[in-house]
This record gives sequence, structure tokens and C-alpha cells, in this order.
Amino acid sequence: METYSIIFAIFLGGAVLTYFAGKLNSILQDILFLGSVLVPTYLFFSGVSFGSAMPFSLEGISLLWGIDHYSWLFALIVLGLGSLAAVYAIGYMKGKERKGYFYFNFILSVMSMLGIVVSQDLISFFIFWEIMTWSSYLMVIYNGKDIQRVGIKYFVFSAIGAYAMLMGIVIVHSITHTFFIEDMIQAYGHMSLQLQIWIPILFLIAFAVKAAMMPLHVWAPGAYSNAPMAYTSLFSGALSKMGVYGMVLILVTLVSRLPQGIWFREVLAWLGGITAAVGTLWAIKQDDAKKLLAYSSVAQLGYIITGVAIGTELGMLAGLFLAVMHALFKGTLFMAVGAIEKQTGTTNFTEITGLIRKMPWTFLASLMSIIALAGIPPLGGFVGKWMLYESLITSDHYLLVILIFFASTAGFLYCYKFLFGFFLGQEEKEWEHVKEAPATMVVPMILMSVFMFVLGTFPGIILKPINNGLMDLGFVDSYKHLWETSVIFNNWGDHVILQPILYSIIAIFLFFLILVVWKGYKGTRYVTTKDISTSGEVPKEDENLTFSVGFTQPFLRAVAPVMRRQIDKYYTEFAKGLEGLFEFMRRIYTGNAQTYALYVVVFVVIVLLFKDVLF
Amino acid sequence: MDSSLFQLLNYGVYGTAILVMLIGLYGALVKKSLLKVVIGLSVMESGLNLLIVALGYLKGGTAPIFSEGFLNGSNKIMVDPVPQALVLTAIVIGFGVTAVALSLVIRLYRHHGTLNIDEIRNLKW
Amino acid sequence: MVGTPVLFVAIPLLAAFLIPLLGMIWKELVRIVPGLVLMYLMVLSINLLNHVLVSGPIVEVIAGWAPPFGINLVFSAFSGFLVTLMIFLGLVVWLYSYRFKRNVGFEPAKKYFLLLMMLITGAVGIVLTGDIFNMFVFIEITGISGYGLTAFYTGRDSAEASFKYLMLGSIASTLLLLAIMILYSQLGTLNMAEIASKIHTVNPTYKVISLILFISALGIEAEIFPLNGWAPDAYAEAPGPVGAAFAGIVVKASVYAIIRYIFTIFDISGAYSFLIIIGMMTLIIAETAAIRQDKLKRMLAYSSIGQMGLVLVAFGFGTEEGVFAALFLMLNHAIIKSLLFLSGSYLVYNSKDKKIVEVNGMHKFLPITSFLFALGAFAIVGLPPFAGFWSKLSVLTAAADSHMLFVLALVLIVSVIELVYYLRVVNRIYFFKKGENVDPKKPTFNALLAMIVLGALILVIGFYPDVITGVIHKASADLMDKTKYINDVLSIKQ
Amino acid sequence: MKKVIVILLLAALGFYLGTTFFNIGFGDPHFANGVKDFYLKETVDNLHVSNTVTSIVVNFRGFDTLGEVTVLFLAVTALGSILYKRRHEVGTRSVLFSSSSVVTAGSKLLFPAVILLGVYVFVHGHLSPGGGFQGGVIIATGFLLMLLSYENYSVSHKWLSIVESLAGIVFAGVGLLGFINGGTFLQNFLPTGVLNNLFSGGVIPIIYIAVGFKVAAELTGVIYTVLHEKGVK
Amino acid sequence: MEEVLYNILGAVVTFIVAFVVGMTYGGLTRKITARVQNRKGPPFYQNFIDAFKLASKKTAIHHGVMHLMGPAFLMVTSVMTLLIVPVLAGNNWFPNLNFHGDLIFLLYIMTFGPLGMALGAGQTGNPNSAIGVTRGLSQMVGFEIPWVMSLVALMIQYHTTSITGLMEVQAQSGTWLMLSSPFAFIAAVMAMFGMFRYSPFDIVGAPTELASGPVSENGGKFLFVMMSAGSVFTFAKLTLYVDLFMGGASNLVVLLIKTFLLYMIPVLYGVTSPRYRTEQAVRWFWGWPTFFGFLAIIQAVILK
Repeated sequence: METYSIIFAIFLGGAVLTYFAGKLNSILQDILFLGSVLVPTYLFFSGVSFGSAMPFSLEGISLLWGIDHYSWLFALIVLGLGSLAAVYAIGYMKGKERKGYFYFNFILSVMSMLGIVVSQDLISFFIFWEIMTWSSYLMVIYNGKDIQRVGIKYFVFSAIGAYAMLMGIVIVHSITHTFFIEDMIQAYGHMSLQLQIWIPILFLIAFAVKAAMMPLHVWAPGAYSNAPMAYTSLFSGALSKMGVYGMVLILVTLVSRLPQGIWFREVLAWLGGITAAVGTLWAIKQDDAKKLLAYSSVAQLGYIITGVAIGTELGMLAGLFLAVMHALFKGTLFMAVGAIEKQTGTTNFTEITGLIRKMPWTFLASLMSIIALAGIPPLGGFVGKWMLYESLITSDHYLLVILIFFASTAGFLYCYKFLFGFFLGQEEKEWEHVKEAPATMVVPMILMSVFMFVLGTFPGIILKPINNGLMDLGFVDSYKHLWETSVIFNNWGDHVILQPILYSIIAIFLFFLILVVWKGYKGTRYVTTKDISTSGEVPKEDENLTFSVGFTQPFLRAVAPVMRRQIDKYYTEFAKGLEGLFEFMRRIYTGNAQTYALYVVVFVVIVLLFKDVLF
Repeated sequence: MDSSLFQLLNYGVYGTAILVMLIGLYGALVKKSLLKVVIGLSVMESGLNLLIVALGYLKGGTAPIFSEGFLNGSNKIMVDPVPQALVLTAIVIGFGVTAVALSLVIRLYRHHGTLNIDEIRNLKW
Repeated sequence: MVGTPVLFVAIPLLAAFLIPLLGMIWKELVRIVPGLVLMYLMVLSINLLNHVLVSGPIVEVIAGWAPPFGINLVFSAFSGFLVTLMIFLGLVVWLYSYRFKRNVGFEPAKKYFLLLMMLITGAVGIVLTGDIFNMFVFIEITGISGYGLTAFYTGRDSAEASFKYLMLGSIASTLLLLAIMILYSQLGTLNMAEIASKIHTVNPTYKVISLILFISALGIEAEIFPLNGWAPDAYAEAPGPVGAAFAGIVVKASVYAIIRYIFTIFDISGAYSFLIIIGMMTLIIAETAAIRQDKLKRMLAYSSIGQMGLVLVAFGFGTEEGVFAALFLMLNHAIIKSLLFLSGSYLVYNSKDKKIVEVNGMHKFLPITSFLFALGAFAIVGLPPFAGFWSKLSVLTAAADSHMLFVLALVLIVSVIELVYYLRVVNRIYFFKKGENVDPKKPTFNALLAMIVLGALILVIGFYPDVITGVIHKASADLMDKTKYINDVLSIKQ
Repeated sequence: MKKVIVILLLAALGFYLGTTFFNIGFGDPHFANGVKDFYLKETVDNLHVSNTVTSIVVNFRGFDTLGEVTVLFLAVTALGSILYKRRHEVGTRSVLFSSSSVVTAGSKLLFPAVILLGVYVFVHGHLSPGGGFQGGVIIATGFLLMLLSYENYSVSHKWLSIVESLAGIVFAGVGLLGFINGGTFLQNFLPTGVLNNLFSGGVIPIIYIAVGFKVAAELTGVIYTVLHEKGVK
Repeated sequence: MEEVLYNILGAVVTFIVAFVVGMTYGGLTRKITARVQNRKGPPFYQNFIDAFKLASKKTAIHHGVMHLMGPAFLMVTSVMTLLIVPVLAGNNWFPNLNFHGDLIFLLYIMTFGPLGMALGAGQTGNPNSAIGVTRGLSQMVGFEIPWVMSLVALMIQYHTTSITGLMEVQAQSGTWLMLSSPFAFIAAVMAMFGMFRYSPFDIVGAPTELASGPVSENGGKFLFVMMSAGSVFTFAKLTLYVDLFMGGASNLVVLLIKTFLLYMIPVLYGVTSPRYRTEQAVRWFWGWPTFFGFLAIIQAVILK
């Protein structure tokens, strides 16, 4: 019981202390920051037991905190990624201004996300949800770049979502008269059909916004790319998962009990698929790594949403497994971008090239994450993708699987673009001085890469908690599961056995690498990428031959008709229209005292005219 | 008094009072000069006061003063004193408001150099 | 020592008459005495409130005539709560402006403090009185103080704003008197409790017309659209603390009056839905107007109007929950909007136009003020864990429980608009480059103290709303119990 | 166009107000047991005041009157605040014209009489029509007369202020004395004397005298302030 | 342990067969193309000569780690594909790994190599490599759609996602899937055009054929490894097609005939067609092939 209070007290106190410690000593601040993330993490995993809950009441509302296996899974994502990102942030923030501000919001974000998963009642859920929103908003505007557009857009979308949820919450409350999630689930069966449909919709809007689902995703690219990278890894990795968390909760506990729930599922799954496709296409178009990863996050969340939305057991496992994986690889990728940004000062593909020899560790981590992101065996991403496809096929989503597959294949383009743009290509003089990022930044990235690798062969490590979590939600019973520690099945009994595959791959790889290629390595000479001739022409020193800018042009030309429709534009037009309307409406206040007096008379006369109707 | 005549008086008194009010309001709403607007407001208040006093009247009533004459006289009906007391208050308040209004007019004239209400629109929207 | 409610009016009046004399003795006294008076009243009101919460309302008879013959003051949980709130805010505003504008001379300062004190007294009187005509008098006291305070600075367009206020104010008083007289002509009494007990005998036509006139008249003061033409101008042109006082005190009193009429005096059920309609209209129009403002105080003014619309909506639900929500909202609005006005007026202190763009980059020069403004902005849009969230939540809960889902949705949509314009300003404060010819001024110690007190309250209520909700619950129960009010007042014997 | 709209609106307003008040009726008793009967009875029986309006204004509804006095006081304060100028900006009188000697002499002659009349009116407020407000206004008219007649006639602002304040303090103080003596604010704690006597009605005449002074001082102050407003060319 | 060794031995045998057959097919293609274009063309064993020459060359330079690893990546893909695909049904020498993966796994492992290779090419810094890579990847996005559609159609029609499962279906019913699911076959074959990157889809020149790019980058052993990987890959893919649509093969001769016939389709289509630009190619794949893919899925849903 007490543990929760202590954890949240440490978070809150730590946030404030860290903020003010910056005035005293920078190193003290770093230590405090680390402490206030790591200590609660330790306390949480050592001190909190399943099933125990902490009830208390505020403003006459009974609240309840506690965890089950399902929330534990997300707590793992949040705190795990949070801790690693915190370590990373120490290095990342070194020498940057507004460190206190950053740390403060970082801690609050972690706290609020943990709060979301431990909340067993809707009010504390909403409170933490909002704290998460504004703390992340404050991070989005951290750089002060383009904030009136990007920041406000983020907040407005979040607010629309949150308020939709709030509406759902109060409607539920008007029926159940409590705020417990448990009671909502209980009462759901007895509600009128209209409410049964509307309440999940209202909740899902909120979660869809955070999970950046089409057509509510337009905030995401700007917000992800504007936040400092140390935070974006958490933002994209863990914060967006809160949308998934809620979505699964609603889908499993509410929608699955509704006969019409199938439509929710279908719509969500398709929206997820479209999100994946559109996100991928836009990611391909980007020239800025942050933007690229941001769109990629949107796309990845699309897969996750599709997985959880189709609602078969395999789909749910796939979605949640992908969620964990996404936290890992997207966290790593954003960290890598952060490292590059820190070392070079830019994240634009058109400017940076050939960092592979300067930042080998960063490259290794990026490579691993990209392989995982692309879903290529033997890394963890494959397991998730495989399960997703199998679940789609076995649950009769034939066209959707094509769409997902398209998105996934097209994703290779940006995967390659990312690696090529930063690490490969010609080396340039401008970046010769670039060094590898400090250890605090590299170690978390490498650690996460290792996790990805392990999960690729032994997905059972994380599938077991997922399964337990789903059991706690009442979704699956304990005997039926579709995985073993390193084997995954589909509903038809087909399976992939991961261990031999991994060993074969490693064996073949090493065999050819060592015997055929490596053998000659000693005798060969390293040639810089400048030392080439193309068609008999020797390029000059300053001539940039890296075609990273436009090299996806042919593909983009092929899909140009789809890209022409930007949802963002419609929103912008809508917002402009609204502002115009508001501008018109405020002309009511003409500034003339007589007009105002006339309004009074008009008001009185009108009310008198309609007095029989009104009263 | 004849009842139909009294009916006429009824219409006349209330009608006049309301008319005065409306005239005042009209002035306040339409006239362009600030002074006329203030005058309009005052006229409106006067009409209102008239209305209130008229409301307190009782047929055949005398002033609510227990003078020697009243105490000894036969007519024991008095008009309602409460509206009169209220009107007294309302008048004084009206005076205060008018005074402030006029001072504001002076300020406005000092600031804008005009009394045209349409030109005094620096604050809008 | 437990005082009596009449002191809330008598002491400030006595002080007001004394101040010119005291000013002749020692000039500083004109600044100190109002503060002392307010402090005394603060203590008094807290004492009385504690007393009232336990042992029922205090009905104070004036001039020894029992109701309905004399005028009476009612200090119940409901009115007591509002009075305490108003006096607290008055104290904060006084503290804030204690040293404001050192260059303001003795004469204006004397008048400023006098008018400010009377503004508060008038508002308190509106809340306390149990007589409809007496309420009119207090409304006029508030009004005239307001006119004077609005036009306080001679350099600006304040006279224009004040004139608008005055013009609408005098129309309001005309309408109010008409309404009072219609009621009087039917019942022969001016005492609220007596009217309430007899209202069912009145012909519905008169009742409705009287109510319409009441709402129109009080609506002008309570900033109901479309009667609120004066409000943005007055807020924008009055000195900052006065803006805070308007938002926190005067409007609250007017809303109280409307609510008293609808809930206690009249028995017209259509009035509740009418409240919702006009409340929604006010909310929507004001918030949409606010988003397009380019002057800070004007924006705050529109926002304040919108909030009052929301308060009316909450009252319009007519349930105890709704009343609770509305009162909570009033409390939070009073605290938060005052904080915004107070800090906002330092953000644009030396500027002529008070444009929003002039707050750019202020956080470097006024860190605490900027922080408090941001805190206020976050709180007013209802972000947890700040104070505004709880009241917004209770409004929404009340709406849902009354099955007004349309209202619920509209309120939420408008909240998004509100969010946008507040965030725009906060972003400007923190992330934009300071303008070339903007000359920030450090707040005085008193002002800072006043703002910090409000900011701390926002946090306290945000993290632990239970400190205040108990009182509000009792207050709302008190308002809902009409028969108890009538009995309490009319049972007083001479 | 605007005028037509306004006229139409006002016609509608007039229609509603007219029908309402015509239905209420003129001169009929509208209600059965209002407070006025009590007032009329108590005024004679208990307060021994013959002017019921005065008893209502000063005693039954004395609180209103206190507020009313405050309104006046505030109006003067607000006026001063609105028209405030720093000393060097203060001009001479804006209304400057020389009066003929007939006027000046006549004014001098009339002035004491006007003052006396005013004093009479407010002293006898509880006996006959009139009272503090009326008396005060009459006194102020006297000052207006003097101000109009004499270019350089001046009233001491300080003294006006003192009178004003003192009168206010007396009013509020009497009220508080009642609070201390009789238990309620503005309680009539003095013996009420005999009906229709000058010294009757307890505190009523005292309050009315204070009100008279106050109103006189305030109105004079208003006139004085406005007269000294420098005109804009 | 013994079993593992046995498996490894089998894998090696499979690889050798695939290498030989793939190389021969490559040579034949060159010959046939030349003949159609009225040239004499090299002998069919020319590829072996080339491979031997390249393998015996000494590598002089390299461009970095990725550059070294690229060919290895490529080889992993080829061999893994080969191992997953059942080469001969029920033959002890070719059991391999085909019970450890399924079609989806195959699809993904097939993309592993090109990506790795592309990375290797990228590190050379040669502008052509980047162009080639993106063209290849773009085209891959194009042909994967009909290809996956056809596979999905098969999977849902026969309720299995494993290759062996599909082969069993064919064995039991006695009809080839190319007859019972004709649309899926058509779509798959059309996708194959892109997969083999013969004309008109040969604008890519990358990643596998990057080997024929500037010698300064991928010469000698690099090119040898790539070439052999390409050959093995060709064979593996053809075998996959045969397994899926033509009932598999029980002995090597049948397998060779079937694969050769299948192989001739893209080759012959290629030699008679001009080259497409990348976006044209992508759109081509999203035209008729995709349409047939849809038909296949509709058929599968109806017949399920």
C-alpha cells in the first residue's frame, strides 16, 4: 500500500528538487534526476505486488491504485525505457540549457505514465493522462521551434482526445455513480445500446490520438521531431503506448461484450492499416531523421493498433509484442538520432553522411533497431510482424494483410534511407571531427539492441507476461496459448521455430563472412569513399555524390496520387475557417456604447416575445 | 371620481410614465451626442420614478403623513408610502450616476475632442 | 469573538467615511486602513463561516424590525462562503495594489482605495442582504465604485470603457427597479423570504415578466451575452487589480443575485433551462471572441466572461451537484482569474497597447510572474492536477448526471478553444524573443506576495481539493433548501 | 434605419410594460397584507413620527439610506477621481462670466434664506414632507447660486470633505450605537417622544440632519469640482 | 547430434545442387537472350568460368565493415531461402529446415539479403549504388503486392501457411495449385518478373546485380559471392514456385524440368520487352498483377 505513495512522492519531490538543484550544481542535478527515476523503478519492481490495491478518496471521489499483470507489462515498458532514457538523457543534456525544465518534465512524464497504468479508477487515470499530456507538451515546445503550430496542434489534438474521454468518464459516472474501472466494466452490460456504442467511441478517440492513429495523427510528426531526442525516445516508445494500453483495455473489457463490437474492431483495424501505410509513405518522403522516425512511429503504431483491434488472441499478442518491440527499437533509434544530433548538430540527411566509421556503436545500435523495425529475422521485430500477419490471415482480413504488407515492404525504403543517409555514403570533410557519443548515451542504446536480439529468438520472455496480462483482463484462459519460449504458432497449427533459424543464420553468415570475405581482409586496403571513379570521371573533393536527398523519388512518383491528399491540410483549412468565423463573431462587440445598449433592449424584447416558450 | 374617467387616468398615468421612460431610452439609444445620451438616461430614470410613485397610489388616499389634519379628519386612506421611500432612494442614486456620467463625458471630451458617440470607439472587438 | 454580518457593511462604511479624515493626519493611512478593515473582515468571515457551518445560518435584523418589515442580512453557508471568498480576494487585491504605481499621488490613491473597498463592500452587501431593494442599492454602490475605478487612469481610453459600463449599468438599474416594483405591486413586500413564501400566489404573467427583467438587469452585471458589451472594455482598461476584482468579486456577486432570484425567490422551472441557454451562448461567444484577441487583458476579460457563462450553465442544471460545481467553479475562477489578471498586468506593465505580442520572452525578466501566469493558464483550462480541473470535472459530472450530453460536448469543445489561446500566450512568454521596445517592470514585493498566495492556493486545491469541497457542499445544500431559508428568515421575531 | 429598429423595439417593450402595468391597475389595492400597513401603524404607535416616508427611509429601511448616502459619497469620490488633475494642470474656473450687480446683490440676500430653508426642511423631515436629502439639495442650491454669481467664490474643499466625512460617521456611528445599545444595527435606541413634536422619533431626526449635511456638502462638492473643470478649446 | 550433422550435410548438398543449377540457368539465360536478339552469345557454362575467375582473384581494397558484410548478408538470404524451401518432397537428402518456418517467414527472410547488400553498397559511397538500391527497393514494394496477394489467397484457401502444408494439399488432391488456383498462379508469375529483375524490370541493377557495377567497389571475391548467392537464390525461388504451384517434385529431374519451364517465362518475356522506368514498373505491378491477386483472393474466399 505504502509503496505507491512512496513511489509517487519520490517522483514528485524528485521532479521539484531536480528542478531547483540546477541552481546549485549541475552534477548534483544529474544525480538527483537519475535517482528520482531509478529509485521508484526499483521500488516498483521490488515492492509492488499483484492484486494489492491502494484505495483512497479525493474530493469525495473514491480512487484506487493497483496493478495486475496487464498493467505490469506496460509499467515495464514505461519504467524500463524510462530508466534507460534517463541514463541517456544525462549524456544528452550535458551542456544544454534548460536542463532543469527538461528533467522536471521527464520525471513527470514517467510518473504520469506509471500513474496511468496503476490507476484502477477513471479519475486518477484521467488526471495522470492529462499530466502526461502537458508534461509532454512542455517537452515538445522545449526547443521553442515552431511551437505555435506544432505545440498547439499537439495539445489541441490531445485535448480533444482527453475531453472525449472525460465525456465518456462522466457519462459512465452518471450511470454507475462510481469511477472505478471495474464498475464501468460491470455496468457496461446493462447500459442502453446507444451508450454501449458511444462510450467505447469516446474512449477510443482519446487513445487513438495518443496512439497517433489516422486521421488523428497529424500532431505526431511535428511533436516527435520537435521534442528533445532523449525525450522523444520515451515519447514515441512509451508515451504513445499509453494509447495502446487504453485501447486494449477498452477493446477487451467493453467492446468484446458488444455484439456490434465487430464493427469497432474492423474500423479500428482498417484505420490502423491505413495509418501504417500512410505513415510509411510519408516517412519515405522525409529528409530529416527526426521527421522520418516520427512518421515511422505513426506507421508502427498503425501495426500495433491493427493487431490489437482484430482482437484474436494471436492479434492481441502480436499487437502487444510489437508494442514492446516498438518501445525498444524506436527508443533506440531516437536515441541514435539524438546522439548524432548532439555530435554533429544536425539531423538532416542532406547534410550528414558517412558517420559509420566515426560513430560505430551508434551505427550498430541503429542497424539492429532498423532490422528489428523492418521485421527481418532474426530480431524481435520479425516475431511481432509474423504474428500480426498470421493473425490477420487466420482471422479473414485478407485485404488488410495486403495493406499491412505493402506498408511493411515500403518501410524498407525509409529503413535504408535512415541508415544510408547517416552512416553510409561518402564521408565529408565537414564531419571528420565527429566523435562517438559519450558512454552514457551509447550504453542504453546497446543494451536495448541486446534486448531486441534476445527477444527475436526467445520471444516467450515477453509473451508470457503479455499472456498473463491478457488473462488478467479476462481475455484468454490459461491453457490456450500460442507460443513457447522460442516457438510461435498460429491458429492453424503452423509455427516458426526460432532457435534453429537463428543458429543457421549465424552459422551461414559467419561462414561466408570469415571464409570467403574476411580472409582477404588483411591483405586489402581501406579506400575512402572519395577514392572512386565513376565512368572515368574522378569526382572532386567538394563534390557531393551522395544522392540521399532524392533517392526515393521514383517510388514517390509512383505513389504520388495517394500522397497528394494531406489530412493535415484539411485540418489547417478547417482551423483557418474556424478562426475566420471567430473573427466574424467578435465583431459583435462593435465598441459603440449605444449598440451595446441596443443589444440589451433586443435581448429583453426577444425574451419577452418568447416568454411563453422559455418559461 | 367617475370610473371611466378614472380608467382614462389609469391609462394616462401609467402611459405617460412609460412613454417618458421610452423617450429617454430612445434618446440614449439614438442620439449621437454624449450629453444627449446622458440626458436620455436621466429622462428614463425620471419616467421610472414616476411609474413607481404612481404604483403606490390608492384611490382617495392622502399623503402618508400623520399630520394633525389627517388624524382628525375622516379620510383614513393613505397611499402606499413604501414606493415613495424607494423613489427617494432611486432619485439620489440616479443623481449620483448622472454626476459620474457627466464627469465621464467631460473626460471623454478632454480625451477625444468630440462628443459624438460614434467616434469614441477606440475599444472594440 | 463571533461578530455579526452587519459589520461587513458597517465597518467598511465607517472606514470609508473616516479615510478622508485619516488621510489628513497621515497619508499612509489611506493605504493601510482598507487593508486593516479587510483583514478584520477576513477573520470575522472565517469565524462566522465556521460558526454557520456548524449551527445554521445567522439572520441579522437591522433597525430592530423583524423580517419582513425591516431589512435583514443572511449569513448562511452559501452566502457566507461567497462573502469569505470575496473578502479574501479583496485582501489579495489590496495587498497587490498596496504599493502599486508609486507615482500615483495621494489624492488618486485615496480615492482608489476608497472605491476598491466600497466595491468589495457593495459586492458583499449584495450577497448578504435579504431584501430585494436593498440589493439594488448595493448593486449601485458596486456599480458606481466600478465606474470610478474603471476610469482610474486618465491617460488611457478608460473613460470610454467606464462610460459604456455606466450606460449599461443605468439601463440595468432601470430594469431592476421595474422588476422590483412589479413584484412589490403584487406582494406588497420587498423581503426575499416573504416573497419566496408568497410567490405561488402571483399571476404567472407578472412573475415571468418580473423574472425576465431581473435576469436582464442582473445579466448586465453578470456579463451575460449579449448584455456584456461593457465587460471586455472595462476589464481591459481598468487597473490590473481592479480587473481581478471585477472578475473575482463583482461578477460573482451579480451571479449570486441571479441565482438567488431563480433558486430561492421565484418558482419558475423554465428559468433553469434559460440559464443553460444564455450560459452556453455566453460561453461560446466569449471564448470564440477571446481566441482572436490581440490584447492580453481583453483576452482575459473574454475568458472571464466565458467562465461566468459556464458557471451559469452549471447552476442551470438545477441539481445540488450542479450548484456544487458552479460554486466550485466560481471559487476557482475567482482565484485563478485574479491571478491571471494580476500577473498579466505585470507582463504588459509599461506597454501602451497591452498587446499580447509584448509578453514575448518575459520569463527571463519576470520569472516568478511568468511562472504564475503559466500556472494560472494551465489551471484555468482545467488541466489536472491544478485547481481548475476539479471544478471542471464537477461541472461535467453534473451535466452528465442531468443527462445534458449536448451541453457536455459543447463545454468540452469550448474548453479546447480556451486551451488554444492560453497556450499561445504561455508559449509567447517562454519561447519567443522579447520585443525591442518592451520595458518590463519588476513586481513589487507586495504584488509578488499576493500572486504567490493565489498560486499556492491553486496548487493546494489542485492536489487536495478536500480542503474546500466540504464547505462548498454545505453551501450548495444550503442554496438548494429553499424552505429552510424562508423559515430561517421569517421565524425571527422582534 | 437604426431609428426604425429602435422605435419598433421600444414599441414592443412599451407594449409589454404597458399591458403589465395596465393590468396591475392604477389606484387599486394590489395586495392583501403588505408591509405598508405595518409601517403605517408602527410609525404612529411606536416611533411617534408623523411622516411615514421618513420613518421608512430612516428607520425601517435605514440601511437603504445608509447605502444611498454611500452612493452619493462614492459618486463624489468617483467624480473626483475621474476628473482628477495634478495640481499644475488645474485651471481656473471654466464658467467665467461676470454677473450683474443685481444678481450678486440678490444672491447675497437670498443665500442665508436658502440655507435656512434647507436647514428647516431637514430638521422637520420627520414631521412634514421633506428631509435630509431635500434639505441638503436646497442648501447646495444656495452654494450653486453663490458660485454662479461670484467668479471668485470658493468653498474650502477640505472643509467640505470634513463635513462630508463627519456626517457619514455620525450616520454609521449612530447605527453602530444602536448595535451596541439595542442589539441591532440602526436600532432606534433613543426615546421616541410625542407624535408631531419636533423632538420626536428618536434617532430619526439625528440621522436626517446628518444626511442633510452630508448631501449638502457632497452636492456642493460636485458642483465645485465640475465648475473647476477646465474646458477644452 | 548425429541428426544435426546429417542436416548440415544435407544442407551442403542442397547448396551445391542449387549452385550448379542456378549457374547453369544463368548461362542458359544469357545464351537464349542472345539468340533471341540474334547474337551468338556466350556458352552456357560461361558463368562457371566467370565464377572461377572471380573467386581466384585477390581482393585489393575494401570500403569498410558494411561493405565486407554485404555479400555475407546476401548469402544468408539465399541459403536460408533454400533451406526453408522443400527441394524434393520426402527425400532424405533435402530435409533442411523446412519445418521451422513458413511462407511469411520466407517472405521476410528473402528481404534480408537485399537490404544487407544495399547497406554494403551504400558504404562504398558510389552514387550509382544508392540509385540502384532505391530502385530495387521500390520495385520490391511493387512486386511484393501481387506476390503476397497470391500467397495469401493460397493460405486462406487451404488453411495453412506452411509450404509443406500446401504441398500436402496438392499431393492429396492430385491437382496442381496452378490449375486449382489459376489467378493466384498468374499473379505470382507476374510478380516473378519483378523478382528476377529481367527486362522490362531490369532498371534496378541492384542490389544483387550491383556486382556488375564499377569494379573498384565489388570486384573479385565480393562479386563471386554475390554471383553465387544470386544463382542459389534463383534456384531457391524457382523451387518455391514449383512447390507451391506445380506440386513440388519427387526427384531432381522432374524438379529441373519444372523449374526450367517456369524460368523461361520471365526470361522470354524479358527478352521481348523494353525497359520500364521505376515508377512505371511499380505501377505496372499494381495494375494487372494486383488485379489477378484480387481475383485470387476472391476465389479463395469463395472456395474456402
